[in-house]
Amino acid sequence: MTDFFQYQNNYLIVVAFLLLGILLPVVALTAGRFLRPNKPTIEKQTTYESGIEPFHDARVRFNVRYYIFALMFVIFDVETVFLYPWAVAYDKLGIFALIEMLIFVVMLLIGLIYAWKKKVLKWS
Amino acid sequence: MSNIPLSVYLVTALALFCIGLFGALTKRNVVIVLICIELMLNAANINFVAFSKYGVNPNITGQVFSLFSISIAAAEVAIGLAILIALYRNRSTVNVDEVNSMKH
Amino acid sequence: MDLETLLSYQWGAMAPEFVILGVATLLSLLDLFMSKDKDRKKLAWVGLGGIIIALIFLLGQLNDPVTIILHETYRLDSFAKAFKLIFLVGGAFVFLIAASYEPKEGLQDRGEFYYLFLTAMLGAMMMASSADLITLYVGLELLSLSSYILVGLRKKNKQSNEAALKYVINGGISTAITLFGMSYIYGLSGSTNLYEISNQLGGLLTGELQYIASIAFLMMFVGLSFKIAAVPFQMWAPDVYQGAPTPVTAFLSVISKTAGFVIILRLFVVTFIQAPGIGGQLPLIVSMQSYLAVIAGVTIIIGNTIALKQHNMKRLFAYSSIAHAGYLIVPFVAFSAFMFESIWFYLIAYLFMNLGAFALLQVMIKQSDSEDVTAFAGLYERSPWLAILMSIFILSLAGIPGTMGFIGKFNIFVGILTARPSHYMLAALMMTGTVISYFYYFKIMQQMFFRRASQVTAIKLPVGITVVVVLCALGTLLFGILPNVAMDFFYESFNFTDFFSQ
Amino acid sequence: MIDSLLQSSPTVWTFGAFFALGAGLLAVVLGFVTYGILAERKVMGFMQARLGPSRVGGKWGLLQTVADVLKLLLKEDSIPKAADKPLFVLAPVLAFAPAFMVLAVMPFTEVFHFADIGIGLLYYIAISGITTVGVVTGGWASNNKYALLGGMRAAAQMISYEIPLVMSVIGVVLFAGTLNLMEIVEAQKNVAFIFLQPIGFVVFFISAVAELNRTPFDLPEAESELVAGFHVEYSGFRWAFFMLAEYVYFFAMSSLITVLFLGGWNPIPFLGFIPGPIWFALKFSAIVFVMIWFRATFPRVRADQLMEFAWKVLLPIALANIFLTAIVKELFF
Amino acid sequence: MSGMLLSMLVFSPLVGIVILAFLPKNNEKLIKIVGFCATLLPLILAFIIYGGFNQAETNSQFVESYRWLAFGDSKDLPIQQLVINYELGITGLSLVLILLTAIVATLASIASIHIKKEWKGYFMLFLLLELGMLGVFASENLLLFFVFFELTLVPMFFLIGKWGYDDKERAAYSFLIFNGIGSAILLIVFAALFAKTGTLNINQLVEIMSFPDKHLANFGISESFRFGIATALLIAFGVKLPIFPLHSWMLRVHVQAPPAIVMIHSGILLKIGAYGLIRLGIGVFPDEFQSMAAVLAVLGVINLLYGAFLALIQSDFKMVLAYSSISHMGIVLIGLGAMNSSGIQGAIFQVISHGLISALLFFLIGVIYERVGTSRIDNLGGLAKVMPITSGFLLAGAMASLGLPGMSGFVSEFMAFLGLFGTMPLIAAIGALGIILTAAYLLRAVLNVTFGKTKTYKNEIRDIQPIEAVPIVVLLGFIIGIGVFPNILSQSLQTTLELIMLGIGG
Repeated sequence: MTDFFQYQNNYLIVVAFLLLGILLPVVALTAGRFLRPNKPTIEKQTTYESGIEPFHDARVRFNVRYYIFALMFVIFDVETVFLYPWAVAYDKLGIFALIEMLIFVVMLLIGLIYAWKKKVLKWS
Repeated sequence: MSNIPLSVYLVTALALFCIGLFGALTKRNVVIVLICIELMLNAANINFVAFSKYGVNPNITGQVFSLFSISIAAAEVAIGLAILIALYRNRSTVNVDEVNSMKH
Repeated sequence: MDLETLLSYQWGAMAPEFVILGVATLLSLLDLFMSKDKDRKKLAWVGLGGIIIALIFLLGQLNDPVTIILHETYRLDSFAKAFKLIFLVGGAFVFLIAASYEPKEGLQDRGEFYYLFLTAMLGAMMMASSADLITLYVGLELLSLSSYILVGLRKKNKQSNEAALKYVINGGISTAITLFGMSYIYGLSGSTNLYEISNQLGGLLTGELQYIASIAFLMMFVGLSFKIAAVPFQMWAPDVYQGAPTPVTAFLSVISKTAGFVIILRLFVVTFIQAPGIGGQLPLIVSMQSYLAVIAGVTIIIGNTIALKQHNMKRLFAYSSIAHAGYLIVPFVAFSAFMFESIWFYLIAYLFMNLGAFALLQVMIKQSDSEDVTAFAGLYERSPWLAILMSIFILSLAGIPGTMGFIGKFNIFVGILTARPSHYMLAALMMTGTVISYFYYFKIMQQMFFRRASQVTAIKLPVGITVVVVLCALGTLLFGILPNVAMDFFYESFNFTDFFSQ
Repeated sequence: MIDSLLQSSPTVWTFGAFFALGAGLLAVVLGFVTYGILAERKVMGFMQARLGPSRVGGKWGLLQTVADVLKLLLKEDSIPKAADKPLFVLAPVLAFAPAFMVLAVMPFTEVFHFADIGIGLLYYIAISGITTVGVVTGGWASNNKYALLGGMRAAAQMISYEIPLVMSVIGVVLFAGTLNLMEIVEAQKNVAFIFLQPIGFVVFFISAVAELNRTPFDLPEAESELVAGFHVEYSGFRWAFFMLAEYVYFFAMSSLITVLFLGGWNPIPFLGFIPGPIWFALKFSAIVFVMIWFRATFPRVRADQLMEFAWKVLLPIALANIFLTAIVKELFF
Repeated sequence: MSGMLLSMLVFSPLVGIVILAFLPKNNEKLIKIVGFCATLLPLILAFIIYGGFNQAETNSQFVESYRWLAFGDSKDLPIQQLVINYELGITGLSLVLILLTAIVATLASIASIHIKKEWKGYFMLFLLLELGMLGVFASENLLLFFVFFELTLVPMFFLIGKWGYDDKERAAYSFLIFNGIGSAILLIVFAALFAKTGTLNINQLVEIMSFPDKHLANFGISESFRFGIATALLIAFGVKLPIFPLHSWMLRVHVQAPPAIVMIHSGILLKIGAYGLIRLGIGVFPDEFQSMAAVLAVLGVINLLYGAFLALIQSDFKMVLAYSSISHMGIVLIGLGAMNSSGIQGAIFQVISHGLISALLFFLIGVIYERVGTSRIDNLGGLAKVMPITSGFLLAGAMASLGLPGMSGFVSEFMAFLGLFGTMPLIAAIGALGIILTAAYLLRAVLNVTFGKTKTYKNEIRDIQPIEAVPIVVLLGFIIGIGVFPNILSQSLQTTLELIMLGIGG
C-alpha cells in the first residue's frame, strides 16, 4: 500500500507545484493592481512599431519555414519515444536491440539527410 | 491496489473519442479536424494504457502499442499538415468545405 | 536476447520484405545524391528490379512450411505468400505504369514518387505476414501514410492537393476508429497476438463482454472499410482517384484495396473465429453477418448506381472499384469454405483488369488532356488494338464470360451458395449490381467503338505500358478461359489450413 | 521528512504539507533569482572591468534586484488595444508555471527532494516544452509584428534545440538504466557521467544554453534585431514574469545538468567529508557561473547559423553519441 | 480426331476470325467472300455430325469432357470437391438447332452484302456470334452453356450498335440490359444448382432431380427450392423468348439492327430461350413445369393474341414482323403448356420453322429496305410491279408464316394446338383466335406492300439479284420440305421427345 501511496503522493506534489506556479503570478499580479497606477491613454495602448503608426494586422502570413521546422520537430521528437524505453531497458535487451536501434536510427538519419538535401534545414 | 476503477478510464476515453469524432466530422477548419483526429487516437491510447494496467490480463503490451500509435499519429499529423500547407499555397484556404473543386 | 537467439531466427522468411526495404532505402539515397539534372526515370527500373528480386525470393519460399519468427509477430504462411504474390505482381505493374507517367505540369519529386510506392508495398506485405495487432497496425499505417503523400505528390495541382487532404482526413478518422476497436480487443484479451487473442476470446467471453466484442468488431470493420473503399468510408474514393496521379490511382485501387482485404481477413478471421457472439450460440463472426451483409449490399448498390452518372473516367473507375469492394466483401460475409480462394482469385482478376485499364487510361488522358469519357471516343478507329485490349478489361470488369472477372464472380457465387445458410439475397444483389454496371462499362465501349474520333493519329504506347497492358490482357483471358491454371496453382502451392495453426 | 510524508496516505493534510514545502522551495528559487541576477551583473561587471550594481544595499548592491522588483511592481501595466486580452494575460502564466513545475522532480540532495517519479527525466522534458507555448502565445497575443516574429523565432529555436537536448540525454539513460533522476544520481556514485558522456555533455550543455535563450543563442530577445522579442508589448509585472520564468528555468536547467552529468550531491573522491548539499551547491554554482561567463564572452550567432547548427551539427552528433554509448556499453560493461 | 468433332464445330468460326484479322481493312469484296466462306466451315462440320448422328441412341452423342474448373481441391480440407468440366454433347434437339444455326448463319452472311462499313469488324463479330450460338446448343454443362450464352451478347451489342439504323445505340443497350438481367438470373440459378448438387452436367442434373424427394432433401434441395429455380428459369428464358411483359427490347432490336443480324436474332437467338425452356426447364424440372403448365399456356395465348393484335395496327413492316415473332413464340409456349407429346413436338417444330420463316421474311424486308430506303407500309405499295420476284417470295413467306398447309408453319401450329386442346381446351380455343388474326395482319401488310397503290419511287428499283435469291430459295426449300415431310425433323427429335415425355410422365 505504501508503494501506491508514494505513487499518488508524488503526483500530488506535482499538482501542488502546478498550483503554486499558477498562484504566484495570479497573486502577484492581483496584488500589483492595488499598487500600480492605471491611467490608460490611446498612445499608451497603441502597438509599438518603432515609432511609426502601426499598419495592418500583425497576424500576417509568415514564412512557411516555421511550419516546416515544427513538422520536423514533431517527427524527430516523437521518434525519441522509442529511444527512451530502449535506453532504459538496454541492459536486458542486449545486442539484438542494439542492431534494431541501429537500423531505426539509420532510417532517422536518412530522414535527416533527406531534409538536409532538400534544403529544409536552411534558414533565410 | 487500485481505487480508480477501470470503467472511469474507459468512459473518459469513450467521451474523448466521441468528442473527437464529432469534431472531425463537423468542423470546417482542417487544423481543428486534425486535432480532433489526434483526440480520437489518444482516446484509444488511454484505453490501451488503462487496459495494460487494469485489464483482465495486465501486461506491458498495451503501453507498447500506445507508444507505436503515438508516433504513428505524429507522422500522420505531420503529413496532414504538410498537405495542408501545399493546399494553402494553391488555394489560400484551410476550410474543408471550400475544398470541393471535384464535384462531378 | 543475445546473438544466438538472433541468429536462430529464420530471417530468410523475411527476405522479400528486406529486399523491398533495401531497395526503397537505396532509391531514396540515390535520389538524394544524384545530380539534379539527371533523369530520375531510371530509378523506376531500379525499383522494378527490386520488386522482381523480391518476387523471386517469394516464389522460392512457396513450398516452405509455416515459419513463425520474432516472438510470433511475424508468420509466413500460405495466406501471407498468396497475398504477397498479388502485392508484388501488382507492384511490378504499377512501377511499369509509373515509369512512363508524365503529368502535364511535370513531376518534381519523381524520386519520392518511386520509393514511396515501395514503402507502401512494404506496409502491405507486413500486414500480410503479421500476426500481431501492433505490427498489423504499423503495416496499415505505413501503407496509408505513404499513399497519402503519393496522392498529393502533384504539389502544384489543386485537385491533387484536395485529394490528398481528403484522403488524410478520412484516413485519419478511420484509423482512429480502427485503433479504438483494437484497444477494446486488447482489453478483452490482454494480448496483441492474434492467436492468443483468439484463444482468450474463445474462452472468456461472457455476458456483456460479448457486446463489447461485437462493438469492437464493428468499429474495426468500419474503420478498415476505408482501405477497401466500402461503405461507410467510400466517400474519399472518387475525389482521391480523380486527384491522384494515375499510377497512384491504380495502386490505390488494386494494391491498397488488396491490403485492406488482407488485414480484414487476418484480423477478423483469426481473432473472432472462436469468440462467441451475442447470446453465445453462434460464433461472433457469424452473428455479425447481417450487418456485414448490409454493408456489402449498400456498397454494391451505391458504387454501381452513382457510377452511372460519372463522366470523368477516374471517378467512374472509383465508383466501379467501390462496387468491386462490395463484391469482394460478399464471400467474407458468407464466410464460406471457399472464402480465401474466391477472394484471392477475384483480387488477381481485379489486379489484371484494373491495372490494364488504368495503364490505358493514363495513355488516353495524356493523349487528349482530358479525363472525360470522351477521351476514348473513336479509339477503335485510331488504334484498333488498344480498343480491343481496353474492351477485354472492361468486359472482365463487367463480368462477361471468357474473362477472369466472370470466373471470379462465379467463384464467389458458388462460395456463398454452398455456405450454410445460402445467401441468395447477396447473390441477387451482386447480380443486380453487375447488370447495372453494364450501363457504365458499355458507355466506354460505346465511346470507343461507336463514336468518331476527334483526332485520327494512332496512339503510341510507351514500352512499360505495352508490357503491362499485354500481360494484363493475357492474364485476364488465360485465367478466364482456363481458370484452373490459377486454381490448381493455388491449391498446389498454398494450404490455407495453416492459417489457423499456431 | 519528505520520505515519510510520501509514504503516508494521501490526504488534504499531506497535500497542505507538500504545498507548504513547495512554497518554501519557491521562496528559495525566488531568492536564487534575486541574487542570480545580481551575481550575473556583478560577474559580468568584473569581467568587463567595471563595478556592476553598487549603490542599493551597500557596497555590493545587495538590494539592487529587490529594488528592481519593487519598481516593476509599481509600474503601470498597459495592455495594447489590439492585443488578444485573455491570451495576453495567460501567456506569462503559461511561461512561468512549467518552469516552476519541473522543479517538482529535481533531487537536490538525498534527503531534500520532492516527487520521486520513475520517469522524472521524461517529466522534466515534457513539462519544460510547455514554456514554448507560453512564449508563442505572448508573441501572438500582442498583435505586434516584432513580438510575433520574436515569438515564432523563439519557438523555432526552442523546438530545434529540444531535439539534440533530448537525444543527448539518452547516453546518460543508457548508463543509468533508468529515467528516475534520483537513481541517475546514485548511478554516479563512482564516476560522474560527464566523464563517461563527454560528447553528450557538450551537446546537452550547448542545447541547454539555447533552450534558455541565453547568449550566444539569445536571438529571440535580441534587442538590436527585434526590439525586445516576443515580450515587447509587456510591461510592469507581466514582463517580470517572463524574466522570472527565464531565470527559474535557468535554475532548473543548471540543477538538471548537475544531476545528470555532475553527479548531483555525490562528492568528488576523497572529499566525502563535505556534505552532499554543499557539493550540489558547488556544482550548481559552477554551471551557473559558466553560463554567465558565456554571456560575457561569446558574440551572438546569426539566425541561420543558429538553426542550422542545431540540425546539422548537434543532432547528428547526438545520434552518433547514442551509438557510441551503446557500443561502449556493450563492449566494456 | 472424331472425338473432338463437336469442339471443332463450335470453334470453327475462329478460323475465319483469325484469317479476317490479317486481311487488309479496306478490301470490301475479299472480306465479304472470306466472311461467307468462313460460315461454310461450320456448315460442313454440322452436316458431317448430322451424318454421324445415331438417331436411335437416347444418350448424348459426340460427348467430350475435360476438367475445366475445380473448387476446394485442397488436400486437407474436408470439402466435397466441386468440379465443372468442359462438356460438349448433342441430342436430337440440339443437333437440329445446330443445323439451323449453321444454315441461317451462312445465309445471313450472304445477306450481309448490304453492310456498308467496316466489314472486317462486322464479320469478325458475326463469326464470334456464330461461335456463341453453336456453343450454346452443343454445351452439356450449364456453366459452359452460360459462357456461350453470354458470348452472344457482346457481339450482338456491337453488331446492333454499330451497324444498325438510326436509333441503334438505344436498341443495343436495351438488348444488353434485358438479356443481362436474364443471364444474371440464369447465373444465380446455375450457381445455386451447382452449390447444391455439385455438378452442372445437364444429364447428371436430370438424373439427380429425378431422385425421390427424401433423397433430394439430403442435398439441401427442397421442393420450394426446385420451384424457385424453375420459376427463375422461366423468367430468364422468358426474356430471351420473349414472353409478353418482357418483350420491349426485342422490338427495338428487330427494327434497328441490320437485316442480316435480325435474321440471326429472330432465327436463332430467340430460339435459345425456347431451347433453354425445353432442355433445362422441362428437361430437368419436369414436375415443376408440369405444375406451371397452365401458366405457360396462358402466357402463350397472351403472347399470341397480344402480338397479333399489335401487329395488325403497325405501320412499319419491320414492326409487323417483330410482333409476329412475339405472336409465334406464343405458339411455342402453348405447345409447351400442353405438356403432352404432340404439344411439345409442336413447340419444337415451331422453334425450327419460325427460325426459318422469320429469317426469310427479315431477309426479304432487308432487301426491300435496301432498295427503297423505307420499310413503312404507307410508303411502300405496288412492289409487285417493280419487284415482281421479290414480291412473290414475300407472299410465299407470309403464307408460310400464317401456317398454310404444306408449309412448316402449319405442322407446328397444328400440333401445338392439338396438344393443348387435349389438356386445356378452353384456353386453346381462345388461342385459336390468334391464328385468324395472324392471317389478317400478315395479309394486310403483305398485300398492301405488293399490290397496294403504286408509289412513286425516287430511284430506279432493281429486282432481286441472283446471289440474294440463294438464301430465299434455300429457306423456302426447307420450309416446304418440313411442311411436306415433317418426318425429316421428327426422326431426329424422336429420342429427345421420348426423354422429355419420360420426365413429365406423359
